[in-house]
Amino acid sequence: TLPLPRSFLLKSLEQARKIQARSSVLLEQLCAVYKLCHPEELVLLGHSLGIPQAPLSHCSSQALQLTECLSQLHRGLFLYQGCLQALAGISPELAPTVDMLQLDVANFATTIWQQMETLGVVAAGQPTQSTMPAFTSAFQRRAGGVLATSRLQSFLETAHHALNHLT
Amino acid sequence: SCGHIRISVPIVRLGDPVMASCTVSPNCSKLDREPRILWRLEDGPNQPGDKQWRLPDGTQESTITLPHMNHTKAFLFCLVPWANSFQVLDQAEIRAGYPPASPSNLSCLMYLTTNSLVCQWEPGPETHLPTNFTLKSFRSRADCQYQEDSIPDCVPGDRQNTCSIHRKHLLLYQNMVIWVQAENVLGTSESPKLCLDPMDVVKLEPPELQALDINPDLVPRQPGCLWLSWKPWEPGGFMEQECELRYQPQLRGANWTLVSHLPSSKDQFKLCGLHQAPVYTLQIRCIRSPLPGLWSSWSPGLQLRPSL
Amino acid sequence: SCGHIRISVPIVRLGDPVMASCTVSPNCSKLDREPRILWRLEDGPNQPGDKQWRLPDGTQESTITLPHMNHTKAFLFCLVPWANSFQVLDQAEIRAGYPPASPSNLSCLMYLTTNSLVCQWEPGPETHLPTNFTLKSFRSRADCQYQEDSIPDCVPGDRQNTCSIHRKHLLLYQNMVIWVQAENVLGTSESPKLCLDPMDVVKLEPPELQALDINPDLVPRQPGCLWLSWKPWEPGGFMEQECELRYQPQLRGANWTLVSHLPSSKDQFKLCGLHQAPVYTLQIRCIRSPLPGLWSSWSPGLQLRPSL
Repeated sequence: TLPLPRSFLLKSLEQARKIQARSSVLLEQLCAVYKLCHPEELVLLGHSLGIPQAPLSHCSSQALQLTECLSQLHRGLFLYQGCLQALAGISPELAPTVDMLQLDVANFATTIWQQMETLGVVAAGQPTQSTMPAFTSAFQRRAGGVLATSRLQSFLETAHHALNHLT
Repeated sequence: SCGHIRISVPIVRLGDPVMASCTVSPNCSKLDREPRILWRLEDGPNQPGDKQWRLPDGTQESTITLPHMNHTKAFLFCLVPWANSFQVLDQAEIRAGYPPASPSNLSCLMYLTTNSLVCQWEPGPETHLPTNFTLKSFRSRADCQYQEDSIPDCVPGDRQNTCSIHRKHLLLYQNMVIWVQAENVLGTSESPKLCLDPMDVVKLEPPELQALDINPDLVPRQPGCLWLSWKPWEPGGFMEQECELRYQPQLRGANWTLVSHLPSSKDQFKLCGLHQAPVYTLQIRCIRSPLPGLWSSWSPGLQLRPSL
Repeated sequence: SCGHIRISVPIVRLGDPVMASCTVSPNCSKLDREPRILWRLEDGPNQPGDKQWRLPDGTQESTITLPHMNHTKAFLFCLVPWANSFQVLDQAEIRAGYPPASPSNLSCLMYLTTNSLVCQWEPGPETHLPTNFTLKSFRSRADCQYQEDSIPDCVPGDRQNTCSIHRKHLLLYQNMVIWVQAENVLGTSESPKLCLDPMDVVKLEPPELQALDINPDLVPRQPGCLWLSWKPWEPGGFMEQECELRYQPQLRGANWTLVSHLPSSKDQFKLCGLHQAPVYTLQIRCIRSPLPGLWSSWSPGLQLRPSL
């Protein structure tokens, strides 16, 4: 397996925890302000809105393939950053948390991308933004926010696990 | 999207009923053909609507009436059973409150230091709804019957019941009409109108009262007397004023003695007839006169011992 | 107008010479045909110029050289005698000072609560001239050799030697280059460049140190012991940290004892070996570790009495 610098792994672990902490804050705010406290009640809506569930299959400890894991990690972060961007204008109270979360996710994606460049495992240029979910009502934006953020949480849980495994 | 809530009136008077309908489109892929539509208010129980029926195009519609809206703000959810859980299809916010009462106790003061007319008022009981207060005014003539030039609305800061009208909008020495308008979704109200000339409501500060050291060689010492001097508060110096002085021995139960109709500026003022009290407290205040005005507050107490 | 001053350079280095000329037009009606042009610096004496001559069109011109400009700011007047007084025809402002020295001691801290990178510096000696400081930076890679994306200049408030870079301009976990530029009319200077990752200069706050009440039934009492607990400062909780505890008996001349390499979170920590001092003062501080970081300040002192 390719040698991954310890500082990269430690920074990535910290970034994952940083994003998870802020995601929890956002979920708490969405629950408190809009009474949307159960992501599992929004799965159907998620289908129709096209909220992604980014795969991390190559990062499972049983079948870890480092290069594919890093690119899945990067692509997933890129996807969720897009979702968070679509939440812009969700509400003045939540906007700061969403903005900071989006910046943290974007910065983590850059950390991964730059490490992939350093390892020379980058095929083409940075992935372009895939189609972002289009919210047509305030409710969809809030519900989409709850679903995307809770999926980002579990995505990071898996990522944290894999990165921990590598340290 | 699969489901959509429509509310008769999203903002109602507290206690009034609310009617809502939720429609679930037939081409909502993953759902049963005729899903049972359920409702939930905030974190309450999932409950069926009053009626549910099928529209010609296959759309399912359910209606519900909340007899008394007692929350000032609540979310209404439309759900359907799915797998072994419930899925939220849409959410609508309902708000309830009151139309604004008439703002009261409107009063204004003209501040010579900031050159602005500051008005304040009491907003009246809580409406539970976003309510905008606006200080409205226009220039008028003597009896305030006719509107001359208009003055831009003064919009107070968030949740503030005071507003400051900039000097450039004021025509000093002329009357203007001022009132407060309160407005929210359920209604509008206005305070009684004030008719005033900003210069008649100047916030006047008292003069600075000073003790005079009298040179015993020049002026023979007189027991029981005090020598004072004062000058008007500088920014209000251009206004003719009349002042009154009050003094009181620092003895329990002592009363104030008042000296009225004093000038606003006095280089030397002799106050006699004071008995041998330990110390006297003296204060002065002024009012614009003979033109109308408001009394200044009393100056800070000056503690002096009469000459022995 | 009758007279006009032209200055070679209106802003010079302190102590440098200043050359000026004043021309008086012939058709300046009330004046003698060839008025004697005089000069005055600030409220100095009226003095003749170095030379005065007549131009072909009849204009009179006088020139003067001030050998050493020692005022940081001064007005130069051009006058002519008139009736039995002097008349000022024109006035020019001259300023003098120094080019800015290189700003020094540039340091930055990342505040997790405001999500901003705040840098401060020492401006260097007074220049006596309007001097603009600008915090410049760009994103870079590991060794800060190449500029990647640029970052907008950060302009500090008036007379402030600190500037705050907003989170949206920061790429956390990557290095950036930061420096300060100082500029006035007489020159420009730059501070040495810093190469840092904002997350390596986080302003970390210490944990909250708490005494634990131990249930004597559960845990046998041990004389000379204390039970403590602490949790990391919440905003920095995501950062792996290492902490150190110091304690000192409240006795004159007592020294601190240090316990290093402690975790950032501890539910129960037993500290023993404390002799029967009246009271102990305990403090804790943490640092991001193993990743680079700055020590937090020591937590406020916790006063505790060891169990007897």
